[in-house]
Amino acid sequence: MRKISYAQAGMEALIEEMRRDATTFHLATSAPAELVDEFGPERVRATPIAEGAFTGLAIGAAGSGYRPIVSWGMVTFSFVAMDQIVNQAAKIHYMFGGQAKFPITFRASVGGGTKLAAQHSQSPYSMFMNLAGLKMVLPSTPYDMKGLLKSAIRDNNPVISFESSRLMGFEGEVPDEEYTVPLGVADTKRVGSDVTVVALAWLVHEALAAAEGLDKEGVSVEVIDPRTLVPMDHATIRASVQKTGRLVIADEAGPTAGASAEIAAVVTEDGETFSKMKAPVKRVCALHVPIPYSPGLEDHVFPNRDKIAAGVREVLTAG
Amino acid sequence: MRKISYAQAGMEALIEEMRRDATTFHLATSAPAELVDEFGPERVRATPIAEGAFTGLAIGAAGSGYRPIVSWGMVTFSFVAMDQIVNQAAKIHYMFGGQAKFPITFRASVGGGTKLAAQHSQSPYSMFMNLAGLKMVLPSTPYDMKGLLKSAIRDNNPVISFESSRLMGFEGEVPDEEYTVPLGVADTKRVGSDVTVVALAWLVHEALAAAEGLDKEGVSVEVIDPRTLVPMDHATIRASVQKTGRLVIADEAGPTAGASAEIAAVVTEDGETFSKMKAPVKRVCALHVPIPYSPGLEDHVFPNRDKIAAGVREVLTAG
Amino acid sequence: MTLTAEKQLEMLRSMQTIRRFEERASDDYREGAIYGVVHCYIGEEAVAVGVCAALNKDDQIISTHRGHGHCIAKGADLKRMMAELYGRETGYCKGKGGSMHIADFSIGMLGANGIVAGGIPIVTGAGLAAQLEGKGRVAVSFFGDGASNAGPFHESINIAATWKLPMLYVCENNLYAAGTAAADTLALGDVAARAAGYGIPGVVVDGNDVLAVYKAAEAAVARARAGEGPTLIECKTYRWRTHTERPGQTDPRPQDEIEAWQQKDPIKRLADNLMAQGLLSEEGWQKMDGEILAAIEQAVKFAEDSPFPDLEAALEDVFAE
Amino acid sequence: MTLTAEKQLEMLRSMQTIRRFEERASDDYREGAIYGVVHCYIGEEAVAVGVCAALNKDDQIISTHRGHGHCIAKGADLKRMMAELYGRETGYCKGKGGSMHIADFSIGMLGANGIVAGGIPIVTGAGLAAQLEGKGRVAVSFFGDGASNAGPFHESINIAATWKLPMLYVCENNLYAAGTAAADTLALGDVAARAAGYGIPGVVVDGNDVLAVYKAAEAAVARARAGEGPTLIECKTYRWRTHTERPGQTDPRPQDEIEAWQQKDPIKRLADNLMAQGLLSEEGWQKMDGEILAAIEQAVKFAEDSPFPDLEAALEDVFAE
Ligand SMILES: Cc1ncc(C[n+]2csc(CCOP(=O)(O)OP(=O)(O)O)c2C)c(N)n1
Ligand SMILES: Cc1ncc(C[n+]2csc(CCOP(=O)(O)OP(=O)(O)O)c2C)c(N)n1
Ligand SMILES: [Mg+2]
Ligand SMILES: [Mg+2]
Repeated sequence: MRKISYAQAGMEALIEEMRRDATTFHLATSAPAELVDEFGPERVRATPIAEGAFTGLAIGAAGSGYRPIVSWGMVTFSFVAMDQIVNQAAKIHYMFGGQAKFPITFRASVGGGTKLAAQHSQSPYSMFMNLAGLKMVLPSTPYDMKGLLKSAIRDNNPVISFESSRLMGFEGEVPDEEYTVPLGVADTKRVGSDVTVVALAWLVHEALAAAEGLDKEGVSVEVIDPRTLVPMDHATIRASVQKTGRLVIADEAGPTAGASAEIAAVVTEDGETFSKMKAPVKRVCALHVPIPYSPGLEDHVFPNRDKIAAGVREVLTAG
Repeated sequence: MRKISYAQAGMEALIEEMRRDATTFHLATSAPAELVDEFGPERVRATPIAEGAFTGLAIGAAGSGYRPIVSWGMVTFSFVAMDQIVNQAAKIHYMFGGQAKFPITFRASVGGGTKLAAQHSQSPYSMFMNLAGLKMVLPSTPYDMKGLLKSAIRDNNPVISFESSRLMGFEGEVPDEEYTVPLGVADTKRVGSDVTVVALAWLVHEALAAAEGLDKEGVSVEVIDPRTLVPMDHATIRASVQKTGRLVIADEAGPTAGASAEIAAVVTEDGETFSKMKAPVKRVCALHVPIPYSPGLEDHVFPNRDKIAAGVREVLTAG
Repeated sequence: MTLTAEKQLEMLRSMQTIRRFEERASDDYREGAIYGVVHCYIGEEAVAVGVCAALNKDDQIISTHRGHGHCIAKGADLKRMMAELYGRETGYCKGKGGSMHIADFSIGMLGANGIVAGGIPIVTGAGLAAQLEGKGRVAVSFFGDGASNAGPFHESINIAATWKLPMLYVCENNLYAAGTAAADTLALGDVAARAAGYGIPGVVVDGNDVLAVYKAAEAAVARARAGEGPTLIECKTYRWRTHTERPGQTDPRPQDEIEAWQQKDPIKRLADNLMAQGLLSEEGWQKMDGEILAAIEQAVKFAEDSPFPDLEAALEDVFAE
Repeated sequence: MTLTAEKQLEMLRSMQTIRRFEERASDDYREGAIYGVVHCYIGEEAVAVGVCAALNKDDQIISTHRGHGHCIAKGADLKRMMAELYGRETGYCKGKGGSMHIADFSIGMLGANGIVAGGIPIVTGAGLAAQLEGKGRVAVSFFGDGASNAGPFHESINIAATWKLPMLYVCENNLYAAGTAAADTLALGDVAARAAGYGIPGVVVDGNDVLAVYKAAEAAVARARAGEGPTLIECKTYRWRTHTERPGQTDPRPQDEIEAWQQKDPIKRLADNLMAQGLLSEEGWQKMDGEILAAIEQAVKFAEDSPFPDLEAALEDVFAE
């Protein structure tokens, strides 16, 4: 199978879906050349730097029969659009009693490792998870990126695609043929029996690397990638923890009220899973600080394969 | 001791602190008459409906030696100010290496029960908790409201005071003498031995009512009110769960990645606490939907004393 | 523009319907049959009616927290409106929205909205859809003087002007945003003056003169349909009642100011005008009002007879299929 | 305004310092000693220097993502700036900020800011503080043409105009926002035209003429100190380099446009002018440039000699005591 990058996989999804459906169009503060070339400036618009307004535009156009794709760029810039996301996009279908559909795809890059400091190194997906009314995905491979993004674009609801900055150049196999990855289905990226690591985005790869190392120590690690944050595939996660009895959660975001906290709660509130747990849950996340610029500091703040391995060892000894 | 309402207690805190410190001033889309009368229109400003701008104004004034108090009104309106909160207020002290202080108090009402539907019935504190760099409180009584708000105003950092819409008219004892409630210290609102209920804001009162009822069934419930969400008093919560072995979390917000998820994680990731847990954690939260208008629907969506009692019974039988 | 007598009588009926609907809604709110909050449009009826009279059915509008007037002017069903206020299953939003969230997408009414200025970008997206579609539809944003100070106003109007979207931005300048006077929050008295910064027409209209509003809207609609872009229309008007219907609100507005504006009643003005021209008789006017009251009575009955939603409905409509 | 030769030579030195600093920063970035992102101000030096020359030390400014020029013009220490870019403990932000977040509150420089338009409300708050304090300080917001389309621009300028805050809003219209032309996102070519909507002066200035910028700023500062409120100054200028220093960026700008603007070099213009008046010799100019290069060399050395922060520092400064 051919290999393409995570970023390219996203672009392929857009191109294929924009070909497939003439009601799709693209809004962002810059118009990607590949899209303008094929679809023209009417459907691929460069907007003013007014993310709040063009997020709202997408909602209004969606309610009028279109299927907009909005690129916020970095998730950082979505915060100027937060009223439209929280108060409008998430609630509009429900508060109007379901009388119109709002099929919108929002794209936002997340994470650090780029030495861009606090404002441009954020992983705030859990802020959106607490809302009801938004679906969201967080792919870790080019394959998942393309397949999930296509599903997101076809979905009749607002879906946010969070995409890892660190993985933009990461290459992986992607079929030539048409495929989609369904929303709401986790992927077991590695089968194991001693410890479950639920890892998000870039940390899926770090968890896999940690698992390879631990394998040599005789520890068998299962790596689960939720892929979709909302709706989350609780069943797959719980089944894995029921099998291993131990859970490490690896997330580039800070722990506090993060996706990692939700995963911990989902596991520990389930009677069947709780009864099989042999050790406390371990969160391996960013330190709870804004992200610093200086390279040593930045590395220090983020989780990585070594910290995951240490977390796995900790849950193995504790209990 | 005299009794005053939760809303009055907040106003008293403002008046006392504005008397105490001439660098305080007040920004909101309407200027409260009590404050204008005493402090005049220079220090008590009615702003345009531009929460983003006046949140930013507060940051700039704070960095220039002032101590602003900002009332967003409903938390709903804070979302138009989200860039200033997330990208500026939370990070500015850290990203500038601590060279200036930013003492700002933000006030926002949260919760439902008001039949105001989805946009005006929100409890999104966990969205702010995932950020690093903001402190936040959530009082449940007039006493705590006044004491916490005074501490918030004196703190040299941005502090958000989330205040329960349902409790605005709730009366309770407040001393005549000066006092403060320190940030970061939970309050055990009721001592018990069988089950710990960590409850937030209005649900503290529902939990206390549930505890009274359960007492008659011979079940002894401990009710912990964290009062401060960041920094959260992990020690008090963990100690209680170590004692009772069972935890119910009651929150008017939805569960997903909520404060309730964080509390569940804080408890289950601590080895000592985990080893003493006899049952899965139980979250008694709002259903994960936008809040509907019609009274029956609204009641159905929110947690209450009966649902807390049911949750307590569930963790008692499970394990 | 030569407005037929029929059209003018229709506009009169629409304005009076808004007023009678809200008088009733306010009463029922105080009696506890309507919940949450009700914001009345009484006194400002000429704006919604004047603008909507210049629109086609498939043109789209968006409203504010003060939404009943725009709904009725765009042709919403009184029964389903009242049922929504009553929180019933038959309401426009199945009882999930209430007064601040009535919408009827089938008639191009994209909703009341509880966030000041929150609707402006959304309806600008409807304008974008209209442009992409190319069938000559237009979209109208109604908003208050308060909203004109918010970022989304500026961002949206700049986009619409740049892209020449078929839009009308209609500012209902009723001189107050809740308890705060526009004079204290707007650098200039005229919101319309801001149009100059975007190179689009900015028009000030007597918002209590429905025919003047109609005329301004008609010109703006023609411009929009011709692909020439948006117009900012500022209607000077006044609300007669307190900001919301919640009892015991303080109202900082001087009594004589309120009374002076009540003298400029937009409904009486059109009715008098039609009578002076012999197009309406006193009995005709009474009859029309009677019909309106009867329709509202029917709407209330419909609402009262409708069931509250099943509790399971609370979990429905979070997502579309 | 009669600018002494000293003052003009100081302005020349300041502009040339910005240019030389950024040439060096760009080189060191490409070589990997500076991380993340660097946005150069080269070509636009006259704006920061012309405006800051009209300010006192205790006046305050805020910058954008393109911040080095404003820092230097306001008098920041080159050593601590370079150390920050190098991510060192001795940097302005102890290595926590980098290029996009340099600040020096002690000289009234409230920071570079990675969010387009994010600084505008913040510095307006400094203007509010200045008004509350009543000592005649002023505050200046620098921002781009791109930022002028964002909500915070509108919200802030309306507040400042209404409250008569002692503010200057200085738009650096360099005709592009990253890869997007201002012509495609601004309804009108002149941002200054928007001032009319707020009843404040809106001035267009040749942003490559430091004396013209100074003159406009001086008048606006006088107005602000006199309590008459804000002024919007639009400086037409151009950036010579790509949006950021990241190699391999596509730049949609026509080569002849870039070259035409390079002919309007603001530094050469002032230097030539001073030479024509006999206030500067060719040797004097060479000497000044040499001193500047030496100072930058020293700043680099200072940065290189400074330690990286201790890892524990990552957990410090989240909260103030
Ligand atoms: C962003 C936001 N801030 C505050 C509010 C609270 N609020 C509701 S209506 C209102 C006044 C609106 O004034 P205006 O836009 O002039 O409309 P009017 O009520 O006069 O029709 C305010 C402040 C809100 N709904 N949204
Ligand atoms: C809210 C927001 N959206 C998008 C960006 C990404 N971005 C960084 S700089 C820039 C262009 C800014 O243009 P302008 O304001 O004209 O300043 P210039 O770079 O030309 O100096 C963009 C879009 C951002 N930083 N903030
Ligand atoms: Mg108004
Ligand atoms: Mg620019």
